[in-house]
Amino acid sequence: MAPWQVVGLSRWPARRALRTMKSTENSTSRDSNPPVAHRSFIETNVTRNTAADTSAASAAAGTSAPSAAEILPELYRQMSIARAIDREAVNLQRTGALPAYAPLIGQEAAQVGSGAAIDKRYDFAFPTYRELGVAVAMGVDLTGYMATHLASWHGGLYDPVASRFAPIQAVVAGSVLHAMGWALGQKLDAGLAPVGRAPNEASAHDSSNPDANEPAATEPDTSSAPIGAAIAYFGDGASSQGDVHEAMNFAGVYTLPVVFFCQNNGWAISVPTENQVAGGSVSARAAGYGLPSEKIDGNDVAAVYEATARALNRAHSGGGATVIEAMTYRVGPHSTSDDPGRYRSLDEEQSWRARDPLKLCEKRLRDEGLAGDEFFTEAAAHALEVSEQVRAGILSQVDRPMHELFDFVYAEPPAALLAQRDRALEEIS
Amino acid sequence: MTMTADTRPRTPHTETRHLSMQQALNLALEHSLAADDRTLIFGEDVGRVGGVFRVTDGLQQKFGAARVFDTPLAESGIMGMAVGLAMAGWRPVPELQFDGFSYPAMNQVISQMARMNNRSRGTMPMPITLRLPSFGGIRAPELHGESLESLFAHVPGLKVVSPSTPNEAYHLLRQAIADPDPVVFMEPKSRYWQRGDVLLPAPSDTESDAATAEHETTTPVGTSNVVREGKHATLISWGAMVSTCLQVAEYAAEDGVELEVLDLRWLKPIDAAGIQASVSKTRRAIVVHEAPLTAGLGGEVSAIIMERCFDALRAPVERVTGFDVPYPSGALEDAYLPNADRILNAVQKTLEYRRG
Amino acid sequence: MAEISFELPDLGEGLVEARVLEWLVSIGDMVTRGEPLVEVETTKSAVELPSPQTGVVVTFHAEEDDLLHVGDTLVTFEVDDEQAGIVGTVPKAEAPERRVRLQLPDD
Amino acid sequence: MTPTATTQEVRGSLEIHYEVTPGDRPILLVHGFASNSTLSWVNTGWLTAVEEAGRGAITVDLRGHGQSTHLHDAERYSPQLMAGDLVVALDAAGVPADSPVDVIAYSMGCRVALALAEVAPKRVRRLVLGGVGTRELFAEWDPDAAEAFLTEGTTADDKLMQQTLTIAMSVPGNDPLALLACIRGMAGGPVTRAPDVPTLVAAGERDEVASDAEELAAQLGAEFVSIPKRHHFTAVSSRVFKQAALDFLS
Repeated sequence: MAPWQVVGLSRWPARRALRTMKSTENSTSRDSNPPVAHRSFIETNVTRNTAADTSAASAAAGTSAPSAAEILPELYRQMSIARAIDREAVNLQRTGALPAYAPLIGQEAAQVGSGAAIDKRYDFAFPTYRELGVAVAMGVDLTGYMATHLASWHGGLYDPVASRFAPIQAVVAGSVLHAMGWALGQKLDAGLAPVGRAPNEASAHDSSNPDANEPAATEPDTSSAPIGAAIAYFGDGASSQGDVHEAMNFAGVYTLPVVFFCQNNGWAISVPTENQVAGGSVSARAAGYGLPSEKIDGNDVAAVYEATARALNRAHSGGGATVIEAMTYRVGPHSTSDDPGRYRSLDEEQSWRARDPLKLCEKRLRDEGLAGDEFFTEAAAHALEVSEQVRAGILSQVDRPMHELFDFVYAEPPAALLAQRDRALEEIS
Repeated sequence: MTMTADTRPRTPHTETRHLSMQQALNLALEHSLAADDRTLIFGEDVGRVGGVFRVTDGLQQKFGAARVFDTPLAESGIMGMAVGLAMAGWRPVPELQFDGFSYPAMNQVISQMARMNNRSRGTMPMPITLRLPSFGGIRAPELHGESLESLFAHVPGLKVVSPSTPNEAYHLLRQAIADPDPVVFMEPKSRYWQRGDVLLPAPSDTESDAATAEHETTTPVGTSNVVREGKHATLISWGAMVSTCLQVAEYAAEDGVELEVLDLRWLKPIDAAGIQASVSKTRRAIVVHEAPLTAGLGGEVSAIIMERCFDALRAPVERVTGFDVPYPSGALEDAYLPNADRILNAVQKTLEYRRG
Repeated sequence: MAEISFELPDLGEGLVEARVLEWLVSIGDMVTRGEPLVEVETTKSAVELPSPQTGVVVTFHAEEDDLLHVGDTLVTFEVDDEQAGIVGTVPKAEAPERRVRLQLPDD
Repeated sequence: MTPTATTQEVRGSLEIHYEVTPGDRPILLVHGFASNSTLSWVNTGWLTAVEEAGRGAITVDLRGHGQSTHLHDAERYSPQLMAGDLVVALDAAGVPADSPVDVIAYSMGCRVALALAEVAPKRVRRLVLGGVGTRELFAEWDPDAAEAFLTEGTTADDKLMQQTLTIAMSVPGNDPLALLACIRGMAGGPVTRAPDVPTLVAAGERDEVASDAEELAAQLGAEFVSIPKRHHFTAVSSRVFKQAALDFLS
């Protein structure tokens, strides 16, 4: 019988329960074609709110990316959307429409803040399976994103190349090396060698010269377009994987345009960070690879946005990789079939509600007069509307046709596989 | 799904309990920990929370955090650590949480664990049991439904086994842990909740190795098990597919066709003699596995049948397997996995076959 | 399905007992961890206790006005413990459907 | 976990502790004698209920209570002085002077809330007064008996006072000298003037302290709701009280 540890009620710090969005009854009208819930929303709204292009690239091209304060209302709206869809997904799992779902609740600021700093013209995001907030901030087709949780297609049904958002990755730290490799690709496109003093100059290893193997900082070439940057998402659990250490070392050796974005949310299923991260800090390890790092409050969306923009700017101008450790908290369970009661106290969970990213952002918006009651009412209503569009999109999803088992295995499928497919289709029908 | 009780002669047991496979595995781990204080259990989420499938539930509370403990989230680290622990005289039982998570550990499994005894000329055996929830059928995300038996079976130095029932799960896990060599223990995760009668050795035996040693003589490593006698054709499979084949045999019986169902159990070493005995009798063979067709273990079994039963065969061996595609997401699982109709079609092909 | 029971938790400041004022959920309700569950009265004040568990409420071990000591069983939940490894679903144990018939050869 | 908006609004040597829960049209919550914001509004589930209703909240620890300064001289305690503290807290919390707030108060807090409606009528939109009647308890108490009980523990003949003071002393952080000063300072004539804002009075059916709450409602021209089966200390967390208050204020 699990002891119910609610200790010292009078000192119970849970001051502000999460603002619980009322999910209204399923809208009666069922759209025939699943709406592209979200993509258009971002384009119109981002430009509506801020004259300057949000892209960090404009920093390289002289006009600076908008400051966090300028787009703070927009960041709040996107966090509300992420939370509304997250809540809807949990409901859909409860009603059996989704087999399982890994909620992001509590990590909206770390995801929307970093996602909003990404410039989709040049950069590329490498998510895991919990980055719904980044997908929202980057305008990924959210019904297509949720397809992975609907178990209709592992990687999701959005277009990763067009979205600049790699397919959903179920393997912990699975895509961190990919982000590093993609970043090298950008560097090579910019005419720079992996290791080398100047563009295209052969990096002859002159052993007699003691600092020959000192990788000179490649001269940033800011005249032309910035070097595209990769941003790799992983958690405190994933930081134990060898891939992460190898990726950071390569990025250091090659001075690559990549941002290693760790959402330290305190838990890897049942293992707390103190039993996962020796030394207690993922960002501290960056020094070992010669990389700069920042440890930030992952629940302060403005701080996340600005730290990510700094790191992306450094990457764009040839300054190389950065490690960002966003301290946040996984308020919900690991997934809908995980029971946190088996490994952590209710007190701990509720103490983080006082650090709710939406609450913190709302407080700053109100204090600085950037938004009033009508803004928050409208934001909540809009978030609900988007989540209902995504819900309708999910519920109208039809299972993938059987031939899709075979369609994408190869770019050029061998005859034997096509024959196997034909026999299978015949036998099944 | 009807499960026939295990019919083979068993060690003298004193107790039969109706358990799920997950409970049977939990009990086997508990008895193994009690029987040998050098046995260790570790992996992701296996200690405090008892494993994501609850297979190690309660063991840390019973045996303490020095015998059952959680590890950081790093599969290569887990297996490399297991090799080091074995070199230090421990009997590690690591868990890799899902089949697809074993890929990062392949370097340690193949180039270290499987070869250490050989490299050290027998002075450093690897009594490691790698527990691996395997195969598909639970609509899980990508890389949570892989069938890797042919990869592991191809590696010299590894033994590979997969239980098909709760009773097999108990006895084979005890046997694997007691084995001095590294054993990849592939648990069919879609059958974790399937219940069956488990024949338990006398409680006193659990403390001594007697129970396991005695068990050894009746079902040595590498022996298969005829779970249903028949005469018209033999269905050969392992793990989760055995109960599918039993169901097919019941359907076949409705049409007067008596199918023998052979549970291979050990995928390395494979029971060639057992295959030969059954196929020589029925003279037709259908191999069923979830893994993709090409270079799957079905090929190996077919070669054994060709080599040993060539003259007895009245039809080519049929293989009913997964397609040569990555294991799909939940929506397409049922189209991918061998089902009753596909197996019955293959059986009918062997029945109709006439030599040219 | 498994049943998990919870005791009256330690209410702090050395309080040893409490009286149930009002249950805020009813038997059969699906409750999420952290949601308001029950109001109790201590010698000092009234307190609203959050649910420690996500699950379906199956038994109240104390009715309104009953006195309970810290450690007495208070509530039992029914929890779906057949979790399919955190990420999957438990397969239904039904026989696969069949369409193909067999025909023995005549020889 | 530090609350998001602790401030020290120094009035002489006085610090008033308040906390803000962001949300629409925040509600000012005023606790009662010997209590504090956490005990009265957090542990009772009020903050959760206010948030569920989509509103924000401002909780203030009255002087002599909770994390505010524990003054020991009686003449620095009066409903008007404490109402002044509420105004200071509202300003510090960024509530514009021209947008009145809804107020929910309990027990002694009601006298402070009524004083606020009197001292700064433009700051109050609607009033909910819980656990209060026409009786002014402190006026009925013998302050010396209270002092004797609080400082030496000599039993008092007024059983209700003794029970209240016993509970008061069981709350961690309470300072007997401050409570005594509060009793002496707040003891005064019963309030009869009706506030010119819509008001709801609520009291537990078995609340001896507020046994004539209905009569007070009549005097104030206010609505009244009785909270079944609850006495003075258990009415606070009742769902009936919360629902009635939040409906009245919506």
